[in-house]
Amino acid sequence: MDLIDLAIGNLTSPIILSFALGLFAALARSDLSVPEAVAKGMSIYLLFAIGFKGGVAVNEAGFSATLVGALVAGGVLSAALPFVAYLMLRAMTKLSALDAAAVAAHYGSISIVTFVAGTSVLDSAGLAYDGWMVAVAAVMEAPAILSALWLVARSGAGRSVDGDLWREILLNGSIVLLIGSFVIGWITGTDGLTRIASFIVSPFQGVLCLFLLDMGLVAGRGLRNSRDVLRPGLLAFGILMPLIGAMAGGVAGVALGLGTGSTMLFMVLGASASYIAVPAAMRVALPEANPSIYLTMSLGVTFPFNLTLGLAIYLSVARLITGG
Amino acid sequence: MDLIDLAIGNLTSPIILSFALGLFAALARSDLSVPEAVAKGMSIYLLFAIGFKGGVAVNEAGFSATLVGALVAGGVLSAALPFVAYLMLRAMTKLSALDAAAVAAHYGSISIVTFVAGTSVLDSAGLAYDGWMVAVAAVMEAPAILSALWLVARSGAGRSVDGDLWREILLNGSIVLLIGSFVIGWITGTDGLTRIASFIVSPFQGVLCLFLLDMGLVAGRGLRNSRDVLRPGLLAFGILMPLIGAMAGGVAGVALGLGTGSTMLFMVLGASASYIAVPAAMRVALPEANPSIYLTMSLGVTFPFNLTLGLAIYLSVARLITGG
Amino acid sequence: MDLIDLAIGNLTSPIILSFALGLFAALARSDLSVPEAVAKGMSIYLLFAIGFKGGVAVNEAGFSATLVGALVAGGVLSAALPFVAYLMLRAMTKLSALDAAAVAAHYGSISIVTFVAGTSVLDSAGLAYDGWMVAVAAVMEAPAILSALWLVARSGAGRSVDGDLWREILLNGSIVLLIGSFVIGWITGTDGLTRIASFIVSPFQGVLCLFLLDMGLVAGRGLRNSRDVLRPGLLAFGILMPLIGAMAGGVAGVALGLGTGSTMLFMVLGASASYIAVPAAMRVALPEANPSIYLTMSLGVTFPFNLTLGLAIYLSVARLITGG
Amino acid sequence: MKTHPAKRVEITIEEIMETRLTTALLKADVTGFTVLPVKGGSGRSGHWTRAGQVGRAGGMVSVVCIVRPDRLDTLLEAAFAVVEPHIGVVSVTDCEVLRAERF
Amino acid sequence: MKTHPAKRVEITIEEIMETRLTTALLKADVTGFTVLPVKGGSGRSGHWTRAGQVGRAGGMVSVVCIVRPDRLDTLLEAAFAVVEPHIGVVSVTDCEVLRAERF
Amino acid sequence: MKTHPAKRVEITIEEIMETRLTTALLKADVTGFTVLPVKGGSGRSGHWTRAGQVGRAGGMVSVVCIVRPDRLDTLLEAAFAVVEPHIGVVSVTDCEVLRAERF
Ligand SMILES: Nc1ncnc2c1ncn2[C@@H]1O[C@H](COP(=O)(O)O)[C@@H](O)[C@H]1O
Ligand SMILES: Nc1ncnc2c1ncn2[C@@H]1O[C@H](COP(=O)(O)O)[C@@H](O)[C@H]1O
Ligand SMILES: Nc1ncnc2c1ncn2[C@@H]1O[C@H](COP(=O)(O)O)[C@@H](O)[C@H]1O
Ligand code: NA
Ligand code: NA
Ligand code: NA
Repeated sequence: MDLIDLAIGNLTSPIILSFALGLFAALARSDLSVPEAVAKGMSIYLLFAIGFKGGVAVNEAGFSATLVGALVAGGVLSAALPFVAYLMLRAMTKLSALDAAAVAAHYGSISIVTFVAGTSVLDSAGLAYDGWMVAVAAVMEAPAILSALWLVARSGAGRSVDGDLWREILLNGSIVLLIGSFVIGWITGTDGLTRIASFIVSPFQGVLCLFLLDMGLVAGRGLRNSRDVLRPGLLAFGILMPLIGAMAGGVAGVALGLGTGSTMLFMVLGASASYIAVPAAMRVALPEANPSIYLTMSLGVTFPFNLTLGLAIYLSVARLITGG
Repeated sequence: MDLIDLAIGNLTSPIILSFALGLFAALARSDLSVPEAVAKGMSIYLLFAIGFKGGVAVNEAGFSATLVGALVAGGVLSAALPFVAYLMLRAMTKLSALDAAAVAAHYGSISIVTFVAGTSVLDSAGLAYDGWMVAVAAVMEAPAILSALWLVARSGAGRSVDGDLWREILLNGSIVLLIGSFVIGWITGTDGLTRIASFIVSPFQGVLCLFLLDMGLVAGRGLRNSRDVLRPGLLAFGILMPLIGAMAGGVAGVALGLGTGSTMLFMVLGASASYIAVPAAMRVALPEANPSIYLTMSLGVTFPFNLTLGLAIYLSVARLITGG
Repeated sequence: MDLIDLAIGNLTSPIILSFALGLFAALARSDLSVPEAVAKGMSIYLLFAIGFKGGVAVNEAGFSATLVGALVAGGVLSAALPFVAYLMLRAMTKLSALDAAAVAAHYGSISIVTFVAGTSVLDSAGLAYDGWMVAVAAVMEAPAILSALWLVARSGAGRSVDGDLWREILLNGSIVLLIGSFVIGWITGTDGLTRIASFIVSPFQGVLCLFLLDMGLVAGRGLRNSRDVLRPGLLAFGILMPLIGAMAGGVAGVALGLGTGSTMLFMVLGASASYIAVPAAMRVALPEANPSIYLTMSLGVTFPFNLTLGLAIYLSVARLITGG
Repeated sequence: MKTHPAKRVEITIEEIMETRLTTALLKADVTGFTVLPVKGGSGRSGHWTRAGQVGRAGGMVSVVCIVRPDRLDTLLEAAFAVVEPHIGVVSVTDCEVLRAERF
Repeated sequence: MKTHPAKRVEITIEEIMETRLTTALLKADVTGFTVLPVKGGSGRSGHWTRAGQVGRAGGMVSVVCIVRPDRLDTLLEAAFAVVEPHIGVVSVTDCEVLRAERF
Repeated sequence: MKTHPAKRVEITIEEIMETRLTTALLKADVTGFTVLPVKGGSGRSGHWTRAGQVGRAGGMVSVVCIVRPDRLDTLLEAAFAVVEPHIGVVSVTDCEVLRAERF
């Protein structure tokens, strides 16, 4: 019952309904659209706010050994999951080694909006979580890319990772903004937060609604243009893989002794698939891989699954395994 | 006195002064301009907020027979007003049948910003109104277009309304967003509102100021480029027609037994002329009609008239006829 | 001690750290960037908010002779400082007369973001200032341009200032918006402010953070592209000139009998260099001057200096000379 | 480098007609094109700018298609059917392309 | 389809000069042109990008005019008078247009 | 007016490759180019639009270079090395320029 209640509560929250509205509008071929600049502006706002708040939380709670453990665990998870994903893709679908590696990279990495939606579910449920989980999110963005490139290099395809690519991967805008605002929040602490709380705290959920409206529009447009990509095998992967990633995240959370909230967020990080940083890296490093496969999988299948059902599942399971 | 006080109060409100500032800047050929993406972003915000709040109000007040009556009345009004407008235009001006029909479509449809400005006047006056009036607004967007196309078809000109055009008219972005957020508000109710109130309620008036600044800029630029369009007959129509539309709206409001606030809003809907949905539809369906005529009339004449004097008049009359 | 505390307090405020983050990201060649439309949108927001609040303050405090005196003093300062700057540049650097005049114009004029950052430092320090200082800022935008053009005309180069250029200088977007919103605030007073305070007051500091992030990105990119411009002489000028400008502003403040807060802001206005209005005017009026010199000086050297160290210095000095 | 002759067609058309035009192009098997945003312009129907516009009625876009010379007529006919009653400009330039197999 | 020879002139100029250029064009009776936004570029005065820019000093626009060949010189003279002291590029290409009566 | 022959090269390439391309051009001493934003398009890898996109993976840009005819090959080689494994289109048009000394 708990799970079903949770799922319904989640499905009828303004943020999920906004996503659904966007999806509907795009599939119905409405001309509704959010300007690119506004979508980017909202994404900058969300990254800045989530990073800042995480930093403030660390400033208050202090640095802890668990934090270091979580960062390491996150890095390992991000690097390891692509191997799992790759093997599954090769077994379940007809993707080439190259395309499989490219898709796998996305599932090792993370989606920060899914993470944010997860924190929003926790807030509704009245559950606390560690502020530094946002740093774990940042750490998990890149390692998956390297694993995927290694997978490709092994098979002889792909190009070598030159200095420019390294920089692009490690200093991509969302990582820099997330870590940067985390550090700013850490330095300024509650004092700093007080000064900008009515910008980064109060309107946060509302901006998230509009951002998810846009994500729904983009996902819907992608699905319309790439229907033929979605073979059953891929679809099954797009739902199975997040569950596996979540399991791995849950194990990490329990092993580190995290609370229910943080464990749930670790599951969300494991489950979510990148749709910003990794696609860009793949375009540069694996230009021969088919972008419509990895974008459709990440944004068209796994993102909606996580948002609508996944979050409720992960929270229920997190409660179970942490006894929360 | 009441009317004059109201008019002065309205004219010195931040939103009207912001509009005036934009108008002045454009007419003085300042290079002040709001980026297109920002203007669109604000319009998405306003539509989302107004729709959502309307839905929440219906969630609270419950569905009523009056609501259905108002929706029907709105649809009829929107479909009927273009005929009145068309006859007046043919009598008062030298516009061709085609141009007259195109202009007429605008006056049957509505301007959501004028509606929002109307709610803002009501808020200042401490008067309540029904949340579902925003649904009436949504319903009134499209019928006028069909009436205008029928008028044109009768005279043999114009092109047939194909499926694409139907979809564009009925699923245009602002209708989808307005109705969509209305439904979201309806589903989530006060709970949902509480979560995003500090985004969609508190900053609303301020965003409206900047949006009206932009509308002033666009209207002013339009007036500068289309001075020669503004013959006396057209000008008179641009001020007379909203009064007639308001009257029709007022009759509908009283007939339905609406309160003062909702009656005033019905008048505003009748009085206002579309400047987003209808111009786009006309460009597609009646490409031979002259856009600078209908845009100048709607945005350059009727919109400022409604904003500055109209709203005060409509409120006074609404008070009178509803005994409010 | 006081000065060092102040400097550290300032350096660890969210707004300065956001600027530093932007600077770092650009110098490290991260792809982080704020869309042009969003940056412009934030700048419109900041100008509108600061102007409006200034107007409201005047509405409350009433018009005073001091205000007129300050406006005159501001105009004189703006017109006079370019001469000082020009002589210094000719003495300290190898710039041509043309380039020196173009740079000088920037230092007579002002940077509204520096001004805003100054008010933010005052707020943190719990010091009041006169709302109309924003009108002084507006008045100081343009006179410096005319002085610079006169300097150039004297040497035979440059083109005559035609009507279009006059209009562009006097009615440029930021002046019109600043003065316009000042007047709106003045007219609507506290009543108007109450209606839009949760838009223009509460989120202000947060928007300022993101805006400064963007300024850091732009300044950093500029520095990367124009490293070779930065000869020692120019660098010294970029740090010396704001100190001189601040001194002149301080003298004006004391002479007018302003309080500590307003005197500090006068110093900030004197110290700051334009990076929007003046560069645009120079491009039109002195196309032969090298833009990368004046932009690098204003945005790459003086702006960061003022933000990080200048503000703390000016506040300390203002306290000293006003006995505040 | 080795280049191959082709035609560059540039169609400036109202933004609201963009989808209709691209649908018509795709139907005529012209599957390669690039859509550029337009900031403003001037023509017989007056001067306009995109600045601050919320609606889509006021704007235009520029669609650039590069095609093999023998496909030009198909393209122009498809485009013309859409553009004809509308404002807008169609121009054709000779060009050379790399990687001819793509066109 | 029947096409007619014309000239496509592309003027890349500083954004602050846009109005002056278009005014000059209109004065020279060149009433048809399209203004494209520019994202960034490089030239003798260095590398620049529009990203995050608030001011208008840093940007350029690209003005595209299609004219009848016999109007080319008038156009170039009008444009040159504005562009001359400024940075920017003027290029002319031969093209063919549909609906020649429009030019 | 006196004009001089030149080549107009238009390279439509993925936005993520923009810096690599411009760096390659600068290295090949092609220091003049203009980057235009692209709104959407279609090709063998499908239909796309920039609307609402947050990431940079989905977009393209159009880089326009005007060069002296004798510099064309250097330019094309530099560009080709970057574009080759990527999607994108390179086209070359003959044009005439004012102020030839600038190129
Ligand atoms: N000769 C031309 N050269 C370039 N663009 C043009 C030309 N004529 C018209 N346009 C573009 O097409 C739009 C509509 O033109 P018109 O149908 O003449 O009003 C204008 O606003 C311009 O953007
Ligand atoms: N050869 C060229 N091809 C295309 N665009 C150019 C060229 N040269 C200059 N530009 C554009 O014109 C601007 C100013 O050029 P410049 O005057 O050389 O600094 C550059 O930033 C480019 O946007
Ligand atoms: N024939 C063409 N004409 C103009 N642009 C094209 C053409 N082919 C491809 N493009 C552009 O290049 C992008 C990638 O093309 P493709 O590699 O074929 O998928 C498309 O999305 C278009 O923006
Ligand atoms: Na993951
Ligand atoms: Na109406
Ligand atoms: Na100054």
